[in-house]
Amino acid sequence: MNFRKTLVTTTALASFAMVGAAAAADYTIGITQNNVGVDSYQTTYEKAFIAAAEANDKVDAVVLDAGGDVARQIAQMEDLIQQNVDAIIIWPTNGQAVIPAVRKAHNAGIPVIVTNSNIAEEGFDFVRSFSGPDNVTQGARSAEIMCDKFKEMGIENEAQVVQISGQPGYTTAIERAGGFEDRLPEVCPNVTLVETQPGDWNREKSQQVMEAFLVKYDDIDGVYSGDDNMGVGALNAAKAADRAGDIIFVGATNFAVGYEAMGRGEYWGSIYQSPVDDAEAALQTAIDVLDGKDIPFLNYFDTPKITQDNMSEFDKPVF
Amino acid sequence: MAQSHLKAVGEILAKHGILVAFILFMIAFALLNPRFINSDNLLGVVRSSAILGVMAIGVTFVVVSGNLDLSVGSMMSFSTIVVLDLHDKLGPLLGIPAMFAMTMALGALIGFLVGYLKLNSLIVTLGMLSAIHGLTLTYSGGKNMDIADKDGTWFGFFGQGELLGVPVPILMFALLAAGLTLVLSKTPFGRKVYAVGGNGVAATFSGIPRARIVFYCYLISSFCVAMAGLIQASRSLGSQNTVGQGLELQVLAAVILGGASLLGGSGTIFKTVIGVLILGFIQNGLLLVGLEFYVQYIVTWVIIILAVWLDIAAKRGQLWSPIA
Amino acid sequence: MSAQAPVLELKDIVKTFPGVIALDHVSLDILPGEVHALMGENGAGKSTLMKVLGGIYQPDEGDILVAGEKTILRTPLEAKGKGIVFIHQELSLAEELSVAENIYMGELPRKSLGRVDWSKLFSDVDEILGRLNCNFNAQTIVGDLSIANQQMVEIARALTVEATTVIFDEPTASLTDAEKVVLFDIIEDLKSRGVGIVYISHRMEEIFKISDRISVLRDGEYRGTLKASDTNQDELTQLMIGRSLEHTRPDLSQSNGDVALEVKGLSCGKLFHDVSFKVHAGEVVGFYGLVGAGRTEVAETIFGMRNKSSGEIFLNGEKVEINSPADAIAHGISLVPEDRKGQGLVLGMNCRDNMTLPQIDDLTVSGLTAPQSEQEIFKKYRDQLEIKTPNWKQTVGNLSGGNQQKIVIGKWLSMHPNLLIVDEPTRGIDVGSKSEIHNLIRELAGQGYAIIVISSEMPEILSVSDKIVAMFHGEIVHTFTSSNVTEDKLVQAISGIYEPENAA
Amino acid sequence: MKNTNLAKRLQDSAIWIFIALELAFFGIAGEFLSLSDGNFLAPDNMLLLIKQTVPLGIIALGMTIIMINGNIDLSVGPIFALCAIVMLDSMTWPIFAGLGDGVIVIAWALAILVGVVLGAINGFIVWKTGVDAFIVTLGSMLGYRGLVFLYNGEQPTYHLNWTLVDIAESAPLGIPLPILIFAGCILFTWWLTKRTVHGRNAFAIGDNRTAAVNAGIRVGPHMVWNYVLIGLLVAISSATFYSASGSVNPNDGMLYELWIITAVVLGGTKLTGGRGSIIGTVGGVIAIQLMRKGLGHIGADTAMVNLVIGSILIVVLYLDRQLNRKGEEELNS
Repeated sequence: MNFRKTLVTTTALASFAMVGAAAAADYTIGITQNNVGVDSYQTTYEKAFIAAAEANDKVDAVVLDAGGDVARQIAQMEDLIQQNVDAIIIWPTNGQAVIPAVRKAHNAGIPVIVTNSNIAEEGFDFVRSFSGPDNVTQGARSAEIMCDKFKEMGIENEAQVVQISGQPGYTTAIERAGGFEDRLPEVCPNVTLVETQPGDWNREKSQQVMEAFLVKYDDIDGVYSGDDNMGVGALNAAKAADRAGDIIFVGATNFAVGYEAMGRGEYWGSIYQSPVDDAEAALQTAIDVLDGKDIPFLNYFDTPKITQDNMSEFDKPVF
Repeated sequence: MAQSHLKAVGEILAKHGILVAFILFMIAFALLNPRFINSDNLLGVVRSSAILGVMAIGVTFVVVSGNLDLSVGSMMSFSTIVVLDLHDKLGPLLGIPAMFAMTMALGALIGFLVGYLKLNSLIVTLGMLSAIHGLTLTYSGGKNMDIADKDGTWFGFFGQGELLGVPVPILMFALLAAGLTLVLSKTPFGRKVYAVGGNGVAATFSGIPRARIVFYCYLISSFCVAMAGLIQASRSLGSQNTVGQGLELQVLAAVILGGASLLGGSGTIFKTVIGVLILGFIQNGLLLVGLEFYVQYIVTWVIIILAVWLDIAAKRGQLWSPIA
Repeated sequence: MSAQAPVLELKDIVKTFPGVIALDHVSLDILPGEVHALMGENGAGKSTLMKVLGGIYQPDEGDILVAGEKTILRTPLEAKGKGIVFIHQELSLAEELSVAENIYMGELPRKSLGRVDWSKLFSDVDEILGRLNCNFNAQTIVGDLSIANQQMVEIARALTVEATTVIFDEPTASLTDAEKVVLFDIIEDLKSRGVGIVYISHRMEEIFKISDRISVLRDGEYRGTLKASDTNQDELTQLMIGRSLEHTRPDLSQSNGDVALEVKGLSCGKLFHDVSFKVHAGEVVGFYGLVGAGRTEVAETIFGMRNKSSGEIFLNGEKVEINSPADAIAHGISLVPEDRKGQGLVLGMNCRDNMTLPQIDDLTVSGLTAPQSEQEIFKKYRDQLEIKTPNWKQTVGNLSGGNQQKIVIGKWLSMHPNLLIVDEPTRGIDVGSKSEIHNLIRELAGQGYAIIVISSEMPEILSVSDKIVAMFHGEIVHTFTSSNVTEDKLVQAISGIYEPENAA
Repeated sequence: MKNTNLAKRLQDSAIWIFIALELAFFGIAGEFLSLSDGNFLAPDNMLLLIKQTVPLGIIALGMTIIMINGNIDLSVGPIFALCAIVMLDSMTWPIFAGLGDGVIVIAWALAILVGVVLGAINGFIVWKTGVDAFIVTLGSMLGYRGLVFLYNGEQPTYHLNWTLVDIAESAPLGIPLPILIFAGCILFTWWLTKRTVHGRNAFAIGDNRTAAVNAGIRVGPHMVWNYVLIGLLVAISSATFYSASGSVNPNDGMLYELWIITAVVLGGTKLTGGRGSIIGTVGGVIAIQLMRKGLGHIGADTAMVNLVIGSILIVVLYLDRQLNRKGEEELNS
């Protein structure tokens, strides 16, 4: 055994700088993210989270990525529980499938904070807090943006709208679609939502779904997509069929590509949501929970509307 | 008498069965939804199957030479991400050839492993499927790859442009198909690919450098994948790391549907193109008829099994297999 | 051997393949406790007859009587059920499984729940192996056994069933002398227990050592049965060869060409060693020997399919290095392989493409293939070799064996090689057109080609070759010239018992 | 003959040597690179490792027998998803309303029924049409995925029954239930391949099909039983996993077939049939999961994991080829 000891001491100094751990970090916080490789929002979220953790010398962060696979996320939860971290932050790949794993952490006395996309109701009593955007409000706000634009154009009585939703089973997708579908009839009763198809947060798939819509429906007045990444995919399809001019595109989670499209006047509006706020809010919530502070169960951070009119007030998203 | 009769019918069916099936499908869908046969729709379908088609042409070479290639899916993601990245770093004129070189280097590696080291092509390309996916993620750091200034570049020409009224992807698809048909059926190299796939030992006995032929087939396949990556990247001027995921099995389905045998030695590019179009039009037809996209999976299952079964039945002269 | 009722009887068996009458009213009877040898040239119908007996082929006419009762044998399994066991020359064993599982394949003793009764299986098999005094046991993995031992496993399989007839097809081809002794003891043991044995072989001295009666087949016809005790090698050879030799030998033009090929001290691992010979332009050198003598391996090494371990090859006096068939072809060597289907043809391709495959690179017009010039080559050799095929588009797989053979010959002749090697030129060719091929070979020699012919049919070698190289177990025993060769010297040479008195 | 025995023994134990190397590497590397204080080689971390190999492991056992038989099955992914969907959804069917928690047993039974039926369909098509198993199961992979989507569109199938979750997470005798089920499947398939006539015939057919046919083994039904067996094992794996998670997405099980074939080949089973071992496959599955977990432990991201596993597969393939290279008799074709 002494072989390992000598090995440990000689290289401990070398590794010291790399891990950047302070003398004795009070908390080790583990995070299992949804799918870092899927889009820039998530990649920027991870960078912001790591930066925030390193900046705060009270915290050691174990950063894992489930790569979109439920089985792997459950395995990562078990690993974090087994390594008895002080708190676990989870960005669920599937709001329902992770509930038993969250319960296991709860039973092991490890507080669980959900970030970005909430888990289903049944899991609420195993979770200390949800930190992220209020997706239902976001959906409603997008409906309002679209309806105001239709009124401005005077077509709010015969407009037809299609929706490209996020990954099925993903809470954010369900909440945003729900928010949009509930709010739209309230503000623009005569606008009809003709069809909804999932784009799985994937730009290429959204482009194909939009192409199918364009073939199926001769006049489309508005497209609501779960996020700008999918929205731009739909925009590309419309531009290829050169019908982009007479379609109002409204999305959510304003990406850089969305912001530029708005700058070019092709994309009408979106919801401004910064992954950096998302990451920092999640870390701060975890620290507050460990410090014993009481924080609201639903800890939303604000996500304002952004349209071509007021885009100058916001600086271009960094993802 | 019955058996030779079945064999005759089988022969015709095996030779042109795919064409017959293709025409029947088109008629059926046209009747169900007239919008199906309007020129925009037809053109749209061919344009969207161009990417799969270009890759299928490359894989046809590999299958005719008696091997398999499961790595084309992740290799296509790799080429798409790389060309977008290099477009901003080196500019399109340098970026595109650099991407072709990098993608064909991967093809050369596989060609070396399967051709010269004679390793099993299914397992090698299965390993490369995962390794290249890892390579792509490392290269892009997990981020989407988007061209910074989308309006200021002519790069969109390949995916979105039109020439003489025909969308560029279709032209590239047609040009590549014509060119490689010439190579496969009208050049000594093509004849050798059929020989190596049909009977490797006899080919070597006839002085054909079997390892080199297999190596070139994988090189051609990677060239086609690079072409597909170019079209895909240019189509949306941005892409995710997983854009090519799952394409390898769709490509294989199209090649098999076209009539190429997995044992090697048979199959043509024309038939593969028909296989690709069948897949494309079924998906489109079902959509227009109002069925969900996944019904296409079930239809594809049925016609793959039927197409290959009839082909084998014709060759052996009996419908049911002789296995006791 | 008293006139007991025969264990097995064949009456007027006829079997035809497209264009070939393989068996022409052959009758044969096997008595219990008798070793009945069956002799005949290659292509005389021996293996076809045995495949009929073994249930692999169905006879077109004639009956098979097992213990006097007419039976139909549809599959090898049915034949085995009737007590007829066939030990093939090529072994059909599962190399990954144990000896026991191979012997009882398909009939493993069972316990409840479909479990294998291993104890019973191993004890039964060990008992049989004991009787054959094998040096391995029931649990050895077949893949680890030598060829000879694997053959013992096949023989052991025969003893698992109450066999009334056991057919051996060239069993001693790859056995050492010691292993042969063990085999003959087993045959004696089977004989003593009243089993009828059919023994197919080329080797005269084995035949005379163990067989009671000898039947001879020639060109698919039954030539008669002799008692081993009152006949001798010459009478048997005469019966086998039939037609007198003189008139079959064409006038051999004296070869005066220079040395096209010279091989010095060539060897390749265990396959053959220290092989040296010369081939002059316009001369046919015949290689004669038994299976496993190394003749094909020598040809494959010259052609670059195998890497030589030592020795040199000279073409037209100039030393050459040949590491691949492509090198050999570049040096103008052509090899018509013994295994047409496996090594000679791409069955899925059409006739023309197969024929022009080796020279496809030269038949191009601006990079593309030139169909017309290919067509010409195909037509030329189709007519010259009289290949019966509707048109060039016909896939080779659909042709008869003889025509396939001719396509391969045409393929290599069209290369205009300066050294042509033909391995078993007339195997699978119908008797009628055999002499056609022989004349063609002689004609080519006349035109100055240097030719090597490998054959295991004595009349063919004698009628075609200017020089005959006899090989046994990887070595050249002796080289005869057409003037000083006789049958029995040749037979002795290939059986390794030839003492060159003072012959040239 | 001696070197072939050595080569064979080396081959059989190759995968376990590889696992030992992995353990050593991650054990030591883990000390420095990993942020968590837990020791990688701690017993309960290893137990967790085994538990995480269960889903792919159980299916790999069935795939081993299929490949020994000379066939292959690409459709295990969608079957895995379909069994789970039927299991979870059947618990909400009104006709079982009265049973309360008793419905769990029925749900498992239905899941197994689905697996067996889908396996049998594959088997019959391969048998009766004579089409190559690769193409048949490539087709059924697409077809069964279509059935998964047909069942519930793109929406996940979701039913959280806490008793079911408690059963799935229970650990009788201190060992998690999934590991016990996995052990049971290993025992059964090992017993099948080593002790039963059916198992030994699988080797015979895979190694020399003509010899097997001549010996009177009925190859057709034998194949169908093997496909039924893999269907059963996929159903067991699916029921075990989804009982603990309660929700299944239509895209679940994606690429499972590729990882499972990789594990079986790493374990020493030949693709062309005739040779393979259940124990080797268990080694193959553990080796891959250990690689994933180890790389995760030392902070490597998904990119590195994919890169490493893909390359290791090719290296092992090359070594395997060197090990059983025949003598110089081989023609250099």
